[in-house]
Amino acid sequence: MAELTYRQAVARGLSQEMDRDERVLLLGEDVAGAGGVFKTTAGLLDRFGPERVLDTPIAEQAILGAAMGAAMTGMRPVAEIMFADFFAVCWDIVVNEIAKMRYMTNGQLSMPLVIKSGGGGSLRLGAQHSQSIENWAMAVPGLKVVTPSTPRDVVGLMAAAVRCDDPVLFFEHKGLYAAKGAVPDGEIVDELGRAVVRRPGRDATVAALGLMVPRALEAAGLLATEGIDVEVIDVRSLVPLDTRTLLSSVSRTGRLFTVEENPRLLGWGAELVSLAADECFWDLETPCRRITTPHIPLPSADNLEDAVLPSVARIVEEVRKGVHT
Amino acid sequence: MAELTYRQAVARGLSQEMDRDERVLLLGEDVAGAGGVFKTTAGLLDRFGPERVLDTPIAEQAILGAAMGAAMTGMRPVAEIMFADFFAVCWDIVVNEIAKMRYMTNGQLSMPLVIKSGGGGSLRLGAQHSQSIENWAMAVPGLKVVTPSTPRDVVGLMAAAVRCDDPVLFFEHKGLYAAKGAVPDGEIVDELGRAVVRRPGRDATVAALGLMVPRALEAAGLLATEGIDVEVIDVRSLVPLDTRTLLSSVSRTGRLFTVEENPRLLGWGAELVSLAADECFWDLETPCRRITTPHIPLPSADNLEDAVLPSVARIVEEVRKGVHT
Amino acid sequence: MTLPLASHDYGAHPTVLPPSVTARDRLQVPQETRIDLYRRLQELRQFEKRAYDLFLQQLVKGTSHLSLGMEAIAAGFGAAMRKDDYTFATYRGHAHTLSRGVPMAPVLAELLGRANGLMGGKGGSMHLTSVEHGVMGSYAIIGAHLCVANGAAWSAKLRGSGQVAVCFFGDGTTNIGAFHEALNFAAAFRLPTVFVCENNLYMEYTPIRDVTAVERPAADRAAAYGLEPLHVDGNDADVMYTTAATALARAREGAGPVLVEAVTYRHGGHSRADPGKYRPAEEVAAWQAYDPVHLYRDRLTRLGVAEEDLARIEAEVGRRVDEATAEAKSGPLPDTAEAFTDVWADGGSSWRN
Amino acid sequence: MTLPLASHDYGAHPTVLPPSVTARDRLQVPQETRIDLYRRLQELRQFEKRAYDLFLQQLVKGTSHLSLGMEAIAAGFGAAMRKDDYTFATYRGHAHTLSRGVPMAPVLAELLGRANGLMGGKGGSMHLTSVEHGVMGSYAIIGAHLCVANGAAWSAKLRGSGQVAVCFFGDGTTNIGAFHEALNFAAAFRLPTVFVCENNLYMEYTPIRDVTAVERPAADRAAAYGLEPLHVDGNDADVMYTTAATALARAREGAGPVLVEAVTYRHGGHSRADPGKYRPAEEVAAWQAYDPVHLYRDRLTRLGVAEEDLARIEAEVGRRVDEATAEAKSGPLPDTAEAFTDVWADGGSSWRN
Ligand SMILES: Cc1ncc(C[n+]2csc(CCOP(=O)(O)OP(=O)(O)O)c2C)c(N)n1
Ligand SMILES: Cc1ncc(C[n+]2csc(CCOP(=O)(O)OP(=O)(O)O)c2C)c(N)n1
Ligand SMILES: [Mg+2]
Ligand SMILES: [Mg+2]
Repeated sequence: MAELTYRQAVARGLSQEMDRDERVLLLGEDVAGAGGVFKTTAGLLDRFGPERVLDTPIAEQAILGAAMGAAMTGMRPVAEIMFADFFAVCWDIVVNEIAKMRYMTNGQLSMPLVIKSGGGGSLRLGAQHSQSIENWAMAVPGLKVVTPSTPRDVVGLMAAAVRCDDPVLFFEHKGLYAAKGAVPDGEIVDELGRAVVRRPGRDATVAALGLMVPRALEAAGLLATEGIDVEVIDVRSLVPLDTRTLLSSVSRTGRLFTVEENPRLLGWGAELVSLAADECFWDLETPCRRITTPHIPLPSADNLEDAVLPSVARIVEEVRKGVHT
Repeated sequence: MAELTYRQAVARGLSQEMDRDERVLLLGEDVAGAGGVFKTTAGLLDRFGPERVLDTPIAEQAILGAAMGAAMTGMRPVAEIMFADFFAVCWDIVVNEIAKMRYMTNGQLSMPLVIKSGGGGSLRLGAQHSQSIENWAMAVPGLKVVTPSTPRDVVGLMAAAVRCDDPVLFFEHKGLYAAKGAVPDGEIVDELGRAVVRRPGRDATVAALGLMVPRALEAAGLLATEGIDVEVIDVRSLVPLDTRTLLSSVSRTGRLFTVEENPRLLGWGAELVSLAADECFWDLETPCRRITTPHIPLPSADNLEDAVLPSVARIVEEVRKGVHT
Repeated sequence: MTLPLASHDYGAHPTVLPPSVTARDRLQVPQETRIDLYRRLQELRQFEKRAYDLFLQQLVKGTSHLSLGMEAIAAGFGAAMRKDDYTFATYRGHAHTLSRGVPMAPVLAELLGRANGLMGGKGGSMHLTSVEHGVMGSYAIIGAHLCVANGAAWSAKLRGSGQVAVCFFGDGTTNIGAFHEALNFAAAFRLPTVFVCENNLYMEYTPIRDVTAVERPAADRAAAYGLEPLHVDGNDADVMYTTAATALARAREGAGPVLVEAVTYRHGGHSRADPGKYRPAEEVAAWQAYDPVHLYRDRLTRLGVAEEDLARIEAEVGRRVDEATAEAKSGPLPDTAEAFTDVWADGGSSWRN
Repeated sequence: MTLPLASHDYGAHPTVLPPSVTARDRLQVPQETRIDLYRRLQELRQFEKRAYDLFLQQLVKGTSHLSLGMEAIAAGFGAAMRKDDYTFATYRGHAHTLSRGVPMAPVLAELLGRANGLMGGKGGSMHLTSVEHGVMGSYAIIGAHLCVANGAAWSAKLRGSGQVAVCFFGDGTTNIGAFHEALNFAAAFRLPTVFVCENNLYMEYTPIRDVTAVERPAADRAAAYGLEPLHVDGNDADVMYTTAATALARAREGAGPVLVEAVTYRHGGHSRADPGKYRPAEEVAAWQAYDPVHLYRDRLTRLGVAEEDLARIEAEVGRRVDEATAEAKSGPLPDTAEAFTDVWADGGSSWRN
């Protein structure tokens, strides 16, 4: 058992998989010589050499095109898109090519690749470097989407993503890179499509992702002191979605709250709430509530950013209000 | 009153606005000399000249960048992105620049521009030329999003879009281009953010967009013969969203069905259902149901495409089943 | 190649006048390769004509983009490529697909939306793919596939397989961002990618010249990637064959990417809906007169191939096109359950448990 | 300019050795312009140093990208631009913003996230904008703003205003697709856009040379857009001023876009978090020795400007930086209600009725 930071866990996960399978490659801007601008790939160049760990030009379409072409021809590349916001400059390759190719070719082509990226706010980086865009990816058939919230999960989900024969968008949360956590020794491999109940509870289900998981847990602790017993589920994987774990929890508690960092409209919670409002309709005791960033771009000033991202206080307040509706 | 096709209505709407305001410009691939690959801009080059109607290279980032820069400096450009699927090649300019600039600059910059585009399926064009991506845009703060379903609305909403000081994504439905409808003479100007009740009803609210509106209406006619009285609402504008019209209808009927062409996860209906499941919670009599394309890319063969897009038969069946839940 | 200027509504544009092609009779191309090239030209020509007929009969669904008039490029590359090389094509990809040896029937059946189509009816005319024949997809959104071809080339390089990735695209594609990213990436990492610009002088309706800063949309950009400008006659199958052979050899031996600009012309419109009326009649006529199939037939005749041998090839190909048509037409519609397969590697489309 | 090669871990890279700058003393730049240029150099230098100090004091939030060592480019262009010309900058945009006359205090306050910040704390260091001064935004995602600058140039052309749009970007930006689209678009439509590549030899940590197919990332691409290659010494304020004046005049008179590559170097790391250790010490030292501020001070001395006049400018600027710092620091935090304004033209953020 080692205590690792979330960022170290990324390198550990990649290392585990690159050791195991020499078809696993890594490419992206500054991922090799510099070990990544977030230092999530530190040491990999030394360990696996410049053939397998490649510093690229600033050309995200070229990066993902290279990953896709390599994946189609026997490799298992991991490409980095430095900030999740930058997916927008290569969105075509992601949504129109990578996501659709297996289907359009009637299964002739396989797309075993991972796109890792740092997403999320709380670092005062403003509107173009802070977005949580898991919901963009969730809306596109053919993409799998994960966001780990702990160092252990970083390793396990990275391994699962690399071993998956489908394209996986792997969102790291920039606000968690410095967070520490225990990571068991030896190989760790998770399964995609499994949510984890981080805290069992009876009165309400709170589903959260990424940086919102620790906040939801902290809020749950505070709510417990008021006698509200909240179940906190770390969604982890949006596609595939663990509806079994999520919806059975909602049916049991009769209440659903999502805690989402994305802007309000069509955040991932809208899918979950829609599912619950359909499939758990008869079990719901109060309206489902989404706790999100309002539908605005993120401001850069610290107090403004803090005011708009879902905070522990806001989660507490919304759940309290919702439960007592 | 004239009988116009939907495609003619696009040119009529543009013409109306370009006549009125010489700051309105049009640019895109083949929009000038050829009058548009869908013939939605026929005649505009002759009428307004090559300075205001510009054939561009195949360079969607350059097109939208030019539109944005012109909008920031006093013009009111309308840019065409030929197929909605191609938004992916210039998504960065749309979501990271155009959508966020006013906010990031604290209101210093205005973005009075329209991006028109042909979306939607039913033409057997396969996975890369048939997508309905209104939901992609709805998820991004700072963008307004409209899709007209009739020739008259094409004119009225285009005028509203051009006169709006915010960026508007104007989605035309390719499957409706040949559809005819009556268009009143004289200036037509709609208001953004107004849904229209196309058919009043008491038993259920069916919200639809674009090509799904005529299908929903046809389904409503069939359901009426079974004694199910359905209210069909043409959503028209996703942002701003006419929650007043939509949610009051749901509260009245106690039932909501969305008819969406987009793939299932996080279609625009997920937002509407989430809103209803929250704000109309106590009025709902049966679960809200989304009638969507399944979460798959679109196949090209005619019978396959017909099998996956929401059809009149499927709408009838789902509403019937839902109402009797 | 002389490129005198003709003018029409949209501005001034080059028209190729038949150069003294007889000089090219002396190009070093073995006679059997020449026969093979002629067979390919005939296949591509007759296939595309049939596709057009089926469109007129309203049997071809969706859209289709024909290569009529542009066959020499696909023929030349198809003949020169190694069996395991990769082809990356566009929506205008029938010719490139067939020229890698993909049988005609499944291609036609795909255009008809039948279960016996190359992709079971899920892809359509714009996405022809046959991995078994090295056809790694046809791509319908401009630009992306140049980047994707690099990935296959990178993988080939890492595996030391000696494969080359050949990527075909149009003149209009040279102005999109992905072109630039792909060319620089390939050159920076010396990837075995051969980029082939089929310059048919037009995008959909707009002449490339009206919107491009340079005269030769690909060749004049080569230097920006440290590459040699290669500007060749795309209507001459021998030129295309020798160009392809040289380019492939260079890429294969590790000298990095090659960028070829092959000048050609499409006889018809951009896609099924387009009659191509925006082009001046003299321009169309000049290029019709410089038809790659006729040009090559004349050369073979000059080189002593008997008229009856040529006629036999033509008739044989005609028979095969007829057979393929019959086979395609006899295919059933796809089972609608097929719409739900192959989203994921597990064969299905489920996004939840 | 001589560019001998030095080598380090990442490969071989050019190091500028001080050329015989004294020859440039004879450039035709009026004395008062030279004084103005020196004042600008001092402002940019002293401002960035202060920004760095405030970062060390943990008062600057988020990130920031300094132009220390690169001041001559912003100074030269700032001095040459017409008051109503447009500036399009990147996240490394402090210098370009100040050089258009934007006061220091609101810029510093923006870095501190205060209500008196240039954008009220909603943009931050990477998005400095002052429309009033022609600063049409600082853009933090590589590439887009080259396309946006074209739009402003197009609008100026249509309005017949004679304005020029000047767009600054780094060497690393020359490899992204938007660069290509923007350059071709500007050239095809002869837009009055001046593209200025500030080639500081590095992207974030990776040397541009390792990933670029040509030696001069911008100049060697000029021909691909029918443009002249302009490769100049970005550390010499006189060179930058005359280059800017010529480029602006050419664009203004309708001759189309201009692409300038100005070679320079950043003294520090890429952004606040980066100590810049990946660069060989000799390289950093060589460029420190070729500092644009010192170089220019020496020239002015040679040209007879009195030491005390120079010292007075330096002291004056120092005072203004101190005052701006005090003003910025004294600003209140933004009211959190401000987070909900200016999403839409109506001033609000409501997406429903
Ligand atoms: C990104 C993108 N923009 C626009 C289109 C629409 N489109 C399809 S083909 C075409 C013209 C392409 O011209 P060119 O590259 O010369 O190829 P050609 O069709 O002449 O073979 C256009 C604009 C597209 N498919 N993708
Ligand atoms: C599309 C995109 N990719 C990557 C980045 C991350 N990034 C920010 S600055 C930078 C380096 C840019 O290098 P250059 O263009 O030379 O400018 P410099 O910082 O040296 O001034 C990178 C890669 C980005 N902002 N946008
Ligand atoms: Mg073409
Ligand atoms: Mg740089």
